[in-house]
Amino acid sequence: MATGIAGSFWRRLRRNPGGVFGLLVLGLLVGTAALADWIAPYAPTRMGAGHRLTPPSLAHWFGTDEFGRDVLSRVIYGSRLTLLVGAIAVGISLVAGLAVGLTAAYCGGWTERLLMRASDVLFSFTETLIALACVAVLGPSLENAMLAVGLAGIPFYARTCYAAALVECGKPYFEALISAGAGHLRLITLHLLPNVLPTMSVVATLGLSGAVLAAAGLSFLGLGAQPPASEWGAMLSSARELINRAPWLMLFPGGAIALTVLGCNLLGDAIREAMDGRGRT
Amino acid sequence: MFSVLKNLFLRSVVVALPIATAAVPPAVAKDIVWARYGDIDTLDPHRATSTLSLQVWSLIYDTLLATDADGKPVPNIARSWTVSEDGTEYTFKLADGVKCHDGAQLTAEDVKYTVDRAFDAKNPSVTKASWGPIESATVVDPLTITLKLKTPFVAMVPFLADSFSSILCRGNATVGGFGTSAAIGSGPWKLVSWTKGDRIVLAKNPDYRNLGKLAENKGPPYMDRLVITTVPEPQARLAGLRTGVIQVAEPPIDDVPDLQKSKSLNIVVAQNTGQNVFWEFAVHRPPFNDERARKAVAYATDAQAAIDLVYGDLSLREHCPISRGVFGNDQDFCARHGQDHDPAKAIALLKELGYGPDRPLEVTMLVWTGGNREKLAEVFQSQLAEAAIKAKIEIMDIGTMNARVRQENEKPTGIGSMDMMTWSWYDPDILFALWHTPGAYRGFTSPELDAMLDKTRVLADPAARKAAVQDVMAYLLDHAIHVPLYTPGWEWVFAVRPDVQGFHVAPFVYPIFNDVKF
Amino acid sequence: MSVTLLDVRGLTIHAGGADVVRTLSFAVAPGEVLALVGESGSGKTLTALSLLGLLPQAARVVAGQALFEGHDLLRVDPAMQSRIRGARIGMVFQEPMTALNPVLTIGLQMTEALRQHRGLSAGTARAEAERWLRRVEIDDPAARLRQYPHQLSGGMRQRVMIAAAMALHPALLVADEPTTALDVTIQAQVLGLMRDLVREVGASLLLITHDMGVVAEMADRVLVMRAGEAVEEAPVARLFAAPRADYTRTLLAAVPRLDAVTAMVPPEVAAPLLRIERIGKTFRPDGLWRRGSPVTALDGIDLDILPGEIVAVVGESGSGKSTLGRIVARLIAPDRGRILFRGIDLTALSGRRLRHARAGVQMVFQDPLASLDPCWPVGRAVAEPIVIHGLAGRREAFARACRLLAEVGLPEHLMTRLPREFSGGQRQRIAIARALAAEPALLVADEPTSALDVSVQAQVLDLLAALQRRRGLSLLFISHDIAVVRHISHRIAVMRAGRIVESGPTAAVLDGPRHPYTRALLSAVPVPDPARRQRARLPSPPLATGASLVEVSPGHWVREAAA
Amino acid sequence: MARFLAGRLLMGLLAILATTVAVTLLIHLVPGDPVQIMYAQSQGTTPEQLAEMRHMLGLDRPILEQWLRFVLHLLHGDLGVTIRGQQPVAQLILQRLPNTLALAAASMAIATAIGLPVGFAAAWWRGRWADTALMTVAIAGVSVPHFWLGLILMSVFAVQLEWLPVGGTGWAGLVLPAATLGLSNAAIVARMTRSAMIEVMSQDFVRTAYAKGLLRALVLRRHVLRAGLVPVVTMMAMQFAYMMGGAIVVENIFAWNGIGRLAIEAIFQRDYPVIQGFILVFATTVITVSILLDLLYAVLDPRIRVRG
Repeated sequence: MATGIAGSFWRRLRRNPGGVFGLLVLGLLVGTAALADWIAPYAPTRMGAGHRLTPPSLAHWFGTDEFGRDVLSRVIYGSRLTLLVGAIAVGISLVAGLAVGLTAAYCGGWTERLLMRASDVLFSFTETLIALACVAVLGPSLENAMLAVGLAGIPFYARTCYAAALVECGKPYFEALISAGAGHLRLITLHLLPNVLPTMSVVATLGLSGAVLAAAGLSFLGLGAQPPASEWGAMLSSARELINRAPWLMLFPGGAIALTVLGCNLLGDAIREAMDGRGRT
Repeated sequence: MFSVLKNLFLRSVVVALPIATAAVPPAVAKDIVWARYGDIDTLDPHRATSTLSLQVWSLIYDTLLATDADGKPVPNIARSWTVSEDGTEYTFKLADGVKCHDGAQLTAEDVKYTVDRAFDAKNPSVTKASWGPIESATVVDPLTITLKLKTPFVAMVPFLADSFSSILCRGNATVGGFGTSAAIGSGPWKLVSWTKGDRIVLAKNPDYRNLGKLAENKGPPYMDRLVITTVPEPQARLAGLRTGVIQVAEPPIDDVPDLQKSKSLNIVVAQNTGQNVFWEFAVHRPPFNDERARKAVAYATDAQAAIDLVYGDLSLREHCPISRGVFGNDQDFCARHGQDHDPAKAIALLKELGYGPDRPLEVTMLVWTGGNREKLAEVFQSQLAEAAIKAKIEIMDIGTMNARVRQENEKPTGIGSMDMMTWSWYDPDILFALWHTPGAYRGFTSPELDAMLDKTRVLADPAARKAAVQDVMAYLLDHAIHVPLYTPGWEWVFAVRPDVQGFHVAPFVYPIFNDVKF
Repeated sequence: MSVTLLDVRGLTIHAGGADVVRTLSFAVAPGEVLALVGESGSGKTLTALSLLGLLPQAARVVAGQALFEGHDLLRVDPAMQSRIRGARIGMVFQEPMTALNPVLTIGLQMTEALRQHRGLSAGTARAEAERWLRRVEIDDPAARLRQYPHQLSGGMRQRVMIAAAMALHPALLVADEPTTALDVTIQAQVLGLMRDLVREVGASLLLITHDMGVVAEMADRVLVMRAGEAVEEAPVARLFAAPRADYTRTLLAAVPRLDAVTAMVPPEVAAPLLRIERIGKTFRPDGLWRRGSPVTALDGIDLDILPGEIVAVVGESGSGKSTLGRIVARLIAPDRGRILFRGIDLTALSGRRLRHARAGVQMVFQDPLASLDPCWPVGRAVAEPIVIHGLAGRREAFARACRLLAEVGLPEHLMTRLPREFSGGQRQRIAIARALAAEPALLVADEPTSALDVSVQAQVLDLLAALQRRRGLSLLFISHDIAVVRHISHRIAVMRAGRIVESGPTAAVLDGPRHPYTRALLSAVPVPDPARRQRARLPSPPLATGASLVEVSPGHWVREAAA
Repeated sequence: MARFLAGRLLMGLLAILATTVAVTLLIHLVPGDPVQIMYAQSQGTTPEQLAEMRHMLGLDRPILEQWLRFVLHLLHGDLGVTIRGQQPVAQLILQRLPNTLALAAASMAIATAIGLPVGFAAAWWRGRWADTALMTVAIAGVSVPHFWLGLILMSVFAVQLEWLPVGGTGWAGLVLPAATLGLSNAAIVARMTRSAMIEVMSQDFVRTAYAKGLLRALVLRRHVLRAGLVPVVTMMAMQFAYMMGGAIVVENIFAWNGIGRLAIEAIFQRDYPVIQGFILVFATTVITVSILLDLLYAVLDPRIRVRG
């Protein structure tokens, strides 16, 4: 019965090659983050693990950085930070976005106009500006970058949730429930939310790739992760000075970011396609 | 270049910009372009102390005396000078026919104007103390001036050879915009324009005569213009050097070994820079009010390993609070008093203070940008971590750090704060400026240290003065107040295009462009 | 010219993993009107689209031939296909609102085909377009050509489509449900126009529809289709008089007949359960700066509903009938007037007291797809109103929901299924069961059957009537289809532009309509009997304002034109 | 149409006013004492100097008055002075704004020049190998972080091949940053154009056009392209704002002297007046451009240009 929908959803998702690739990448990311202590050949901050700036070799698959630290271990531990930052930022955006979107769609009238005008204004500022402003106020650090990216995402989540919720509010079943005397809370939590969540899950997956990119961007500018954290964006930033002597140094952290973002994007698209099947009853 | 961008903006905002692959606009013929990582703070020698500013002042203004290759003061604008017996009165004979950039003759009046301005009651120069206790400057005749001191001060003579004592022409008082858009001196280069954060344009001073500076060329510089640009990214400077847009610049430190091998660019390493990089602590609050904590940091630090890792052979380990090339420096003497790398001792001291692996000593390490110092900080961070000292690195530019260190010293509460401070000076008197009450950063002071420092200012006999300086250094090293690390530390490496001849760097990192030809 | 214009043999179309049209054969003679009739999913639209090679990407022709003027339409090369399309075979689609390109002028969209097929210059093409617009009774054609589609009404756009198609003098016009989206009065005019034009140009017409009334009005011959197969083919008179296939018979029986006799026994007169007093409602466009013109939906409505009485409200789109239904169910608040339900003024209530009182009025909607929350199993959905009002505990509510579902004819084991696993008719039944769960006294049904197939429509109507009788419910039945209302309602109120023009017992109003608009409305309804095809169509009168309702006979009120 | 634009302009003004409020509040949101932090970045921190600084910035007055003062100064084109070196912020920003705009415009040109045709081709050969190939490249393009792409381009073209300068000003300096931003956004433009075009191609009026026997090329050029222009233009407005955001990062990679680099420096120096100025100018630019593009949108879409 309920699994009926989920069953066909998974079948469609499995058939989509993008979806499978996305799942694999995310699985890899979570696995690497969880098992970092076991699979990393060296401690990420141990200097002099090898000679300085050696290209990829058997001892050091990704080579060593300017302090002789093993780049492979740093990328592995970096996956923890990336997952953490991405998940928390998306969490903030999602929860706040849902709250704003649902309230605006459900209440209508001035609340709706106020909330939506505000999110339109914020949306027109682009996420980068909001994130920069937050970091400028709070000061550069990984936690602040996480919060900044989370806050910056809210307008986008709110607008999507508002649009989806508005469609549901207009549907007859919703009006029938109102005439059956259902209370506000019941309507929002038991009816609006379940119908909006599938769309928001797509937004969250795509949002994860956006958050990872934004956080890495901030760290690249030196406004996010501070040394010696092995965050991929920060590693790219330090690789910039050595672009002459060690061009390979920037390939691996950048590649890791690109792979993660690609995985999230493909998974997001696949979920959207798999869901459309259900959406089009 | 700005005008190109302005019409670019007008044309391109609405219409999609056609990517014209026009050839790179040729730089104006015969400009020397010197790219640096940062810009000057101001053109007014009385309002800043950064090396970036000093170097530009040395091009625009001239000084009474000059330093020879070994760093000794020699006559320049002042052809000769006499000193009274009690060492409190100095009379200088000025050269005739020295012209300011505004055409006026440089006379004793200009020297008096400069000294009075430095000692102005309301807005004194930030380096007033380094002039020494000057009571008055009296003009005897247009080419003779006498400086009267309250107490004898031997360090004044080397000071008058340094660009801090640049002679300002009287015209600056009335020209308007002095320090930002105007700077009238008598140096080899005249100011044309300064766009903050972008470039300073200097033109040849045709009337200049070299009376004592290190340049072989006795007349005005060979080239027409000198453009000093700000290009923070090392890679951008290197690429500029390769494509010929830049003639002289500090290259990325990491690429220096390859450049030296490939001979594509000439590498010039400044000697006798007088630069000293050292640990300094916020001593008015725990944990660094306790000497043992400071010594723990000193023992945990392995400066030699760090500079080998980051600078290779471009930098040397420095044991003394005043670096090689400065009067009184003695590596062996200092090594006996300082704390060399010994992690076991560091851990033992920290255990006494109640810190250990499970309860590490949390500190903030302040470092300023550039010269690969962030990388060095990371190396030190990991070395300190091995001795259970958890250091959080904060990176800022030098102006910010100067103010922040003083603020940390004045703050009674907060976690321990230490900083990698950098000073360059031509004379041991820097120790007076740093550690004599009240102290440049309101840091450590003590009565017996003050007494020792006073002596270093008055002893005219070199041997006696050296002994006094060594007493001060012993005290600073034994109590880990000033933990020297390495020298030189910033802007001491220059990459020059092969076709550029005649470029060299005077002591205390003053680049000389008078002889440059290409 | 061969005796048949179009000869389709053994046409089979495959889509979504199954054959949606199986070995279909039919022929169209020159000048003949063939009607393809069938319920949704019968494959009639795909058949028409396959002739012009316009099948959607998911569908493709797997077998069969379609001979037309010496070419097999199913296998003709693209160059020839573009010469046939438009020039030899014209097509008119169902949805006028989206059939025209919103960003191009009407003139351009009419003349482009003329200039390509007949090589006319811009000037002559424009003149020709103007002539055809005048022919399809569109005023000031020259100005219209410069306008954009969004500036025309649905009816006018359909006329433009027909004019554009006929201007090319095609041999065959294919019309896919051309008037389904239009109002009854306009539908009659457009159908008549199409019949005259086809006869004038001497073209044949392949008419696709689900409405037997339209078939009776237009067709010479009829092909009945079901689930992709031909069920019966016959001349229209014989098909209506003596249908041979059982399916045709059930189809004809299910079509509500306007002239059918009404056997409703009116309830005895008592205090009205619901009294609507001087209700008025004006919609102002929201937004601080978008000063659109306010639209008056309801302009003073007075209506009583007795306990156990079925009152039907009939009117065309824009008459305000839905707004009235939603105001009664308190989904929107009126600007003026009161709603007295069991003596309580619903409009004055709010918050918890409103939520409790409004349980007495429940609503059933038009769109079965969206009447149920897709995430909730039907059993829980029906039980929810009971739980909301605490009429019973969770288990007891579930049991009661089972009984309700049984009452609307759904087996108990389907309780845990999700709405997407039910047909439109079943879902409408579940929606009715949910409405009854709150044990309402009044049920407001807003076009409950117009989205269903004719056969299913009849079953749902019978269900509603049976439930009403068994439970003594009052029913406010809102519809645009007078034939449907005929045999279910006790009283009927005809609405136009926000006001009631005539109301009274159903038989009195339908058999002796007194208001000119009611008469025009009745004359426009297509009667499923080919014999009564040619009767005159009455034009709808101009809007009369300010007139008042006069009682012409007991309970029969008519809004007299101002004296 | 006039009413639509009046509405849009009013919305823009309101948005800019909201920005001034946000910017005024910004300095108070700073944890700890902003003046202490700001002033600590420059010479001297005696209590009197802090108080004098607080008074000079007007931070001791009520919020509303501060906001009014800020707006009044804004109208005179005065955004206050920088903490380090007392340079007028407005002049500093306006001196560098053209560089950022030039970069954003050049990147937009590249993104559109590549994105539109690719998106259109993918929609036109929907489902066939060309579509899957182009869209795979597009999704890879979207996933590559633009700062990484910047580094790669710099490494290949500036460092190894030395065709282009690594940074600096002038035309040559613009090519690499614009290419970085343009390429990474071309992928986004392609994906959006594809979905917009597919949406238009599935509309009923396209089927009507075919039913009229019009040639495929004519249907494409007249009906699909013209109708597709409207959603594409709306997309460009959002794209420009996104481009300006990306410019901030790219400017720092290639030392392109725009307001993005100025902002990052100001953040490190905690020079709040510059940060405030930057946020205001950035927001105003983005809003102005979106209004301009709305103007274009209104002209293109008769449903707005011509009242029903």
